[in-house]
Amino acid sequence: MSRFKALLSMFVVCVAAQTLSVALADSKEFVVGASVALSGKYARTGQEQLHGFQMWVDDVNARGGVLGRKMRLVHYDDESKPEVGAKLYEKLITQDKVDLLIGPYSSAVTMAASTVAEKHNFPMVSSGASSAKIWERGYKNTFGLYTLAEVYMDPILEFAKNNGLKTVALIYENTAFPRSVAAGVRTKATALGMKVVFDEEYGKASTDFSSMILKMKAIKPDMVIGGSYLPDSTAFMRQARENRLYAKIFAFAVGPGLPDFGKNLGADANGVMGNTQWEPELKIPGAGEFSKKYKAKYGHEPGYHAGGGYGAGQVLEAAVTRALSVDRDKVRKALYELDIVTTFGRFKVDGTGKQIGKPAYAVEWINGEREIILPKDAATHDPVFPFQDWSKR
Amino acid sequence: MADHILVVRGVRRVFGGVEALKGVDLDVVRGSVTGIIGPNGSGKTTLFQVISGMDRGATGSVMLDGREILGCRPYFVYQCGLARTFQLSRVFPQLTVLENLIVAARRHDRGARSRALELLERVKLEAYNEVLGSDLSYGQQRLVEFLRVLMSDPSVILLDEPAAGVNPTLRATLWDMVRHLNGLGTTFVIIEHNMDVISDLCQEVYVLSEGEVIARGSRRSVATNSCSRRISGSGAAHERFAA
Amino acid sequence: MLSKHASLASAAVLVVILAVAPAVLGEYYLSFLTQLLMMVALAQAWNTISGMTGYVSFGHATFFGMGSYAAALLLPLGVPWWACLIAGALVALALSVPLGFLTLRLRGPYFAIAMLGLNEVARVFVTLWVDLTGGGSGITLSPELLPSLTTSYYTMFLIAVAATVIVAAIYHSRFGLELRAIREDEGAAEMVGVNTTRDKLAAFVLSALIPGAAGAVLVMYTSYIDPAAAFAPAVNIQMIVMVMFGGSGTVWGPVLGAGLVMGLREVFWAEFPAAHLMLLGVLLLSVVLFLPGGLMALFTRRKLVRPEVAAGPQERPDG
Amino acid sequence: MALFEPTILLQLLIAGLLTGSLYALLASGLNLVFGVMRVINIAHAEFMLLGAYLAWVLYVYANVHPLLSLFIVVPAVFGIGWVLERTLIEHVVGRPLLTSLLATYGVSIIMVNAGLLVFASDFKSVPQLQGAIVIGELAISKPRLVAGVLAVILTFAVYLFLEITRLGKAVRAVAEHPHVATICGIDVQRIRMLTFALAVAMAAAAGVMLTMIYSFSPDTGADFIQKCFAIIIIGGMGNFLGAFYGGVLLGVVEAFVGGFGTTQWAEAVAYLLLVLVLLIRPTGLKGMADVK
Repeated sequence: MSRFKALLSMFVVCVAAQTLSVALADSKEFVVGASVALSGKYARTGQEQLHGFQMWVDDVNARGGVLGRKMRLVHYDDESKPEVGAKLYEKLITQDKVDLLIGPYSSAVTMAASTVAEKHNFPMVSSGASSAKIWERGYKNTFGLYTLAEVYMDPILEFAKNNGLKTVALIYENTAFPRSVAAGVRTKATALGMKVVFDEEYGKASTDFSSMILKMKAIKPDMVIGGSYLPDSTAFMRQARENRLYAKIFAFAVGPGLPDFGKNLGADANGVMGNTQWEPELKIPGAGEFSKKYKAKYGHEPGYHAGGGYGAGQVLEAAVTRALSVDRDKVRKALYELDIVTTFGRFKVDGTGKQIGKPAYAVEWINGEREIILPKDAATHDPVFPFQDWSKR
Repeated sequence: MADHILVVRGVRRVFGGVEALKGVDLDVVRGSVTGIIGPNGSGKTTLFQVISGMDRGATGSVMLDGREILGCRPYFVYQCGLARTFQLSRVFPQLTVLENLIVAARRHDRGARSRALELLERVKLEAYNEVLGSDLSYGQQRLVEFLRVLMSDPSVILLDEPAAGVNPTLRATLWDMVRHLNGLGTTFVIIEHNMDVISDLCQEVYVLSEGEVIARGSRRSVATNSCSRRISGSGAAHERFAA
Repeated sequence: MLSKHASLASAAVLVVILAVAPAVLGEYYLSFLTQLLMMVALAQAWNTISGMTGYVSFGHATFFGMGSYAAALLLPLGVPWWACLIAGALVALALSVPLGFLTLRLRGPYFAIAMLGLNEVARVFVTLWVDLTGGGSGITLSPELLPSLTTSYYTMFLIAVAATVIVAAIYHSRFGLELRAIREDEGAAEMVGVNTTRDKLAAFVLSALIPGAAGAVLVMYTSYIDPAAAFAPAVNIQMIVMVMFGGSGTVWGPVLGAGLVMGLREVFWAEFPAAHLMLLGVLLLSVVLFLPGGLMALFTRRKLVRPEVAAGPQERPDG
Repeated sequence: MALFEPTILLQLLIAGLLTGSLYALLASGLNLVFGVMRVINIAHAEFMLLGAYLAWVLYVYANVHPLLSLFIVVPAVFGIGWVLERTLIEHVVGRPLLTSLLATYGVSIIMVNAGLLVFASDFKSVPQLQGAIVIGELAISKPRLVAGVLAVILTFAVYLFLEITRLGKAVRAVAEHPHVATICGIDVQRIRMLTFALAVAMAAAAGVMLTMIYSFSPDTGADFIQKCFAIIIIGGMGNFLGAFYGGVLLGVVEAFVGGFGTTQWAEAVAYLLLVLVLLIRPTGLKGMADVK
């Protein structure tokens, strides 16, 4: 019995402490709420995103805050799970009574979280979701920051078309975001008159692509596009080399856009294209400065998730400044009207809150470095084409 | 022609390549106490497993009161009125003694509880009603297991070495119960390898060896039968038969 | 055991508190309680099959996921939410009968892993049937179709109460006694007239109904479902952990376990965001090692009634 | 279709065999523990990852080639396993199945989350021994070939140890009959420590080789352990060689289903195979019933 009492009292004390800390909070500051994936499958990206948020909060407060008030960030770990995300946004809105909301990472968690925001009629800047489906539900309060998944591969496909490539092999993971990328590739390829000659989904757990690659070898596609994350794109390239799969272009979502892609593959990464929401080298005001500061603080180059985190903050900042308050209706109106360029790129949404201002950037690993190749005006390097055959490396 | 309640014909059971039962016949007279003796490995327990439905891999025929029960599931055989105990006691360890008994009563038997209490009182175990099965001594467990099968008022009870590991006092109680119930008309089939244990009780004894019935008859006739000499080569068994 | 009066009184108090909760609590706590009640319901469901019969299922999320999908598919067709709920339960029920026949022949680890395998098969099946389920993209429900949080809360509350009442009714019935006999020694139970196949299947079906209904409510609460969330192995484990925390095979154990684990999670997670799951692991280990009967064992002081041992009363973990 | 060309069939077979032998190394350890201790170690795949992370650390900070670090990592994890068995697992041996499942699940949660705290959830990999050996049309992955061959060697070394040595026979004796083994003067507890340590060391060896083949993060273990469960059921629970055959079989079947069907089906195959085996032969290919 005493053990039980001990547990119970521990519980009571903790709850009390938590309630107290909320009550004592400074009422003269604006509170920004967000759920972040700190554990679960998106933990890696979630962590970077959180760093982005925090840097923005620090910077704003160093500038003296917004409308003369300091910003404070309240964040929780959603464990990369939709149902936890939904609960957390309920908590942020009704219990922590935050003034502003930033969305979670991943399309799946955003689907659940945006419903909560919609219910409370609370505008939310989504900083980590890109599936167009989110904006096809008629919600009025979800504002996208990322380039849509559906147009991710457009610049690379256009580039391929211009170089005379005709056939595409398409592979993608069977979850929301990669499927959106794949859907976009199909549409764009058809529009360009290219042919999707191989189209296969794979499961999350799948890290063995040998069979898939052997099938592809028999078809000999001009280019291979993957709707993927980091581990699967890495595994695919490694096995492509082992099985001597050749195509003139290899392009993957997410993976090649991250520094770990090169770390894990070494020289085999060279020539692989990918896409990115953002790169430190982008010719956007503030991007270089941000990445320098970020690197000084956290010891590594920021990926686009960090940039997105910072950018989401800037969008909120601009909206509040424009609305001259944190009143939900005014902020929402301001978000619809905004057309600004943040550190993360242009922000402009359509009537559903879907991002339409930000272009898709393509990167390529060239000599062990991640270079922006498309669009031309942002490029740091010319595309290296075609992919160098394995036997000649 | 005697009235046979349990008739076993040509029961054969093969494990892998080994024939554990090679066509066993058994005729149990209603209201009798029948003994089955034989050395270890002679197939006694296998026979019980087959009759009670625990082992449904045998061929042949087992008729209980004129009804074929070979291949029927044990719960059905039990509900037909044939109950058994196990060689090693199998009370339900985390059930109380009372629950152990009640679970064995017929499903809609409203008098189960009072009947169970009555049985426990008769063997002077009433103080143990709420004790968990696992907390009983081994002898007590055997007794509870025996009482358990009485809950459904079976017409035939198979006892698998009921006296093994039981102290003399409890054993006497057990035999008294058997005699009492037999007097009321219950048929018993008892496995033993110690002839003495059942010699007073049994009207008829079967001798099983290597899966075959090699002798049957009254206790005395079996003991003097040459066949049984043949199988009682092993020391201990010989002593017992000679007694 | 808890005395009958104490048990009923605490049940009554708990029910009253939970019934008036929406009037007092903010939406977050309501949201939290909805998930807590869901875990109570799931834990009780698991308790019905595994706690009572000892058939440890590692795959009850199968029914949970099927219920979710049934609701998510029917809701957009204009079916009222309560009918979707019933449909979720019925789908789980329809599925549980053949699955029960298939798996309940197996014992011990075979059954546990077979259920885990079925959960995976169900997940892959739903993922591959893209035309119906949208595959890995999942299904999004528009908010105007969804019942309010308060409605979800009360529905979950009713399911949790129903689940607990079912467990209580079974526990005190002849059926429950038979199930416990099966848990102790299936062969012996069969040999004293227990139709083990029928009993196990009945328990299995009952234990599938509840997750089916709970899954339907969850999807109405999150508005989004995909195969990974619907058939998450973590859900399987959570049910088990909560029951073990509270006390397996008891009526109140799962309630206590779900309440405590969810509560502690909430606290840990606020206080130690990085390490809260690790702390949960430590807690789990401690309960398994030092309190095998679960927390209910703390309340249970079985009087030593073994007459010949005249020692003082001692605690006994009660499975 | 071009798929039926002999080279492609051969290529699929080789890919399947190599992946399969890695599964086999992992699963036979799990099955050894189950056979001897009647404990299903849910944390088994976490020991594989422990091996992988140790090898990664050695590679990144001391530039040790994974094949060399085998000699450091495997004994280290053996030691950790020994201590863990002594302090924790020993207490759940002989308790109900669920108890040991939950205890090892607790270990798994702690290991995964400790891994997340220390290494974050980045996907790691060691780019060593990359590329393929090309023989005409055939291309055989170097890391997979090395891993596959080593896995087979290690598994058979352990098998021979169990079959031939006195200690190995003692392990088998405990598996068959712990009580009798005690009477025969075998220190059963010591045997259990040895078994557990040996099993997790095998997992760690698989983990070291994994670093050169896949990318891994602290929660990669879940996929592997579920496959292992399927394998030991398919092969027969508690049977060391059964798990080996089961693992190889699964690898090959996965490769062919992936080749002729889709990789998604290949993923489901483990569980479909599992359900099928349970329907036809509930004790697996080489179940306990056969062993006794």
